[in-house]
Amino acid sequence: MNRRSILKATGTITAAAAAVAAFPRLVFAAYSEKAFKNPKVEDSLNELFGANATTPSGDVKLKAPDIAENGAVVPIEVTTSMKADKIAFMVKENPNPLAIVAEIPEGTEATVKTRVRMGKTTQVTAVVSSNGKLYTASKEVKVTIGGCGG
Amino acid sequence: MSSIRIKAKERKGSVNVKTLMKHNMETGLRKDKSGKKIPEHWITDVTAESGGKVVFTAAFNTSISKDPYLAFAFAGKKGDSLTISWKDNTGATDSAETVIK
Amino acid sequence: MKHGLKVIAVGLALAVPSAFAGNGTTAEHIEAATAAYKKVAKETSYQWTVTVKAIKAAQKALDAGDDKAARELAHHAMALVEATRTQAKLESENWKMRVPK
Amino acid sequence: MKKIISHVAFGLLGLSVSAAVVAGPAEDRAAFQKFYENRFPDTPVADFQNGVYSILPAAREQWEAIEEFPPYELSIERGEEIYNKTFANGKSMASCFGDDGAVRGQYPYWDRDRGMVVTMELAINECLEANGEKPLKYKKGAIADVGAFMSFNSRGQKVNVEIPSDDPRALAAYENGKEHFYTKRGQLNFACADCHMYTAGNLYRADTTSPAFGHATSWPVFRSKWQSMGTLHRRFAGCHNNIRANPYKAQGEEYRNLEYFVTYMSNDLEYNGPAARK
Repeated sequence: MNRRSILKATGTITAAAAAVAAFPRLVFAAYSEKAFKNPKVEDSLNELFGANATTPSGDVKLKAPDIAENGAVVPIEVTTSMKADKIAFMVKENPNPLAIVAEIPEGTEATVKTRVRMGKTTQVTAVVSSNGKLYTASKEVKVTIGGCGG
Repeated sequence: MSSIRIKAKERKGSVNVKTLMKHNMETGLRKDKSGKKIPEHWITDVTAESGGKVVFTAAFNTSISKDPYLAFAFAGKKGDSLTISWKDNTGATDSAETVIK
Repeated sequence: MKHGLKVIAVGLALAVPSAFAGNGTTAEHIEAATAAYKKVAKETSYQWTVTVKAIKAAQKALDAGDDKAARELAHHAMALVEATRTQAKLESENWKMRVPK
Repeated sequence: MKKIISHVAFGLLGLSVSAAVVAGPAEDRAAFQKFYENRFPDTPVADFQNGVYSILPAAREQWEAIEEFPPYELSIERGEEIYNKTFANGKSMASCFGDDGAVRGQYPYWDRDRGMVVTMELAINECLEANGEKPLKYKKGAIADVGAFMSFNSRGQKVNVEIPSDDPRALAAYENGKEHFYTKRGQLNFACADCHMYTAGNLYRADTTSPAFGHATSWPVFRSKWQSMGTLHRRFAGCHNNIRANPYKAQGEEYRNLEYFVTYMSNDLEYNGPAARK
C-alpha cells in the first residue's frame, strides 16, 4: 500500500455538528427502544418486522469467526442475492440480542458489515427481510476469556 | 475534526463504502474507577445520503463495538458526494461528506 | 491456571530463615520481608509482583488487627523473596542453554 | 508452606547443556531465524512481521477484517497533528525527523557518543526536550500517535539494526538484551523464549502465543484488549505483569537493550507498523 494513500482516502470534508440543520432531508432509521431494549429475540423481530416467523436460508451468507479473537470486537458480515428491504443482526445471549438493523433502499446492495460485542459464546444470527418474509443464517461464535492476550 | 472517516470507491457502478465513527459506545454496564456505573452513551442512528437520496440507514444497539465500523454498497458513480451522519442517545450528532472515488 | 501451575511446579524446599520463625512482632516480620524484597531486587533485578501484594496484604491485615493473618502473609512474602533469589541464582547460568545454536 | 512451593515453578527445559560456544550476533540471528522457519514451515519468512496472524489462519481472517478500516488510522491522524504542531520556538518535530518522519528504519541504533541504545520513542522525547517542549509519557497516548504517524510513513523500510563490532559496549548491550530474552522471570517462571520461541503457537489458556521473530516490526499497535494504542515497551511491561514479574521502566536501559536484541533478531523483515492486534 502506498504509505500516503490511507490519509488521502480519509481526507473527508467535515461538516460541523451544528451544521446538521443544513441537511433538512436527513432521515435516520428511527431507532426503536422497544426493539433494541428487549431481551427476547422474538419480541424484537415482532417490533421490527411485524412478524417473528423465520426460515433458515442458504442464500443468507453470514460470515463470522469460529472463535472470536476478542469479544469486544467481533467482525461480522452478511450478504444475500435476495432483494432485501431490511437486514438485522442478533447476538442471542447478549442482554439485548438485537445489535443492528439496517434499511436497504432501492439501489442499495443487500450487504452489511460491522463489528459487534459479545459477552460470551453464543449464536449470531443474520435476519434478512425480503418480500414480507424473514430469512436467516446462524453461526455459533466462541468467546474465550483469559490468557495473555485476552 | 469530524468523528467520521469515510472511504468510498466506485467499481462497475457499485460504490463500496467503509466508515469508522469515533464514539465510545458506552454500554451502561461499565464502571468507572470509583465503582460508579458509566451511563450508556451510544450512537442510535446512522444515515448515508448520495445524489439527494438516502442510500443506507441503520440503527445501533449498545452492543456495536467502540468506534463503530460499518460497510455497505450502493449503485452510484465517481465524483458524486456521499454524506454520512450519526445521532446518539443524548441527541448529539455529527456529519461528514466525501467525494466518491 | 493455579492448578495447572501446580502440575508443572517442581517442589523446591524453601527455607525460611530460622530467626524468622517465631520471635519478634508481626510488624517486624513485615519489615523484614520488605527489606529482603528490596535487597533481592537491588542485587538481582528480579522482582515478583506477588511479593509486593503479599507485603501490602500483610500490612493491611495488621492494620485491621488480624495479627495471625498478617504474620502468615509476612512469612508468605518472605518465602516468595527466597524463591525469587533462587530463581535469580539458577537463571544466572541456565539462560544460556536456551539460546539456539 | 506447601502451597507456596507449589506456586513456584522451577522447570528446567530438557535441553542438554553443550559446551559454551562463543557465537556472535550474526550467528545468533541465523540460528534464531532458522528455529522459526523450522517450527513454522508453512509461514513465508516475510510474513513473520504479522505476528500471531502469520501462524494462525482463523485469527488472520478477523485481523484482515479489522485492517479493512483499522482503528489506528485515527491515531495516525492525531500523530500527524502533533508532529506538525509548531513548538514555542517556532520549529516542529519536522526539524528533527524531516517532513514526513519516515525514519523508523533508523531505530533502534547504538549511540557511540553516549554508549547507549537509542529507540525511536526516546529520540522523539529528546527532540521535544531539545526544543524546550515537555516530553511525552512512554507507553501510550501522544507518543504512540506520533509513533504511528512516523511508522506509517516508514512502512516498507527494512529492519537493519547494527551492532558495531568495534564497540564492545554495543555488544554488551546486545548480550544484555539477549540474556533478558532467554532468562526465566516472575512467579510463573517464564522466559520470553519459553512462550514466544520454544512453545510459540501453543495455547496459553485461551491465547496462542506469537513468534518472537517479527515481534519488533509492527509498533505501535492498537490492541483490542487495551482499546487503545500502545508502544512496544507498554507490551513488554504487560508481558512481565502476566508472568508476575515486576515490569521495568519504559525506555529504561533494560527494555531498550531488550528492544535492541529483539529487533536485531528480526533484521531483513520490514517495518509494517502501526498494526492492529487482539
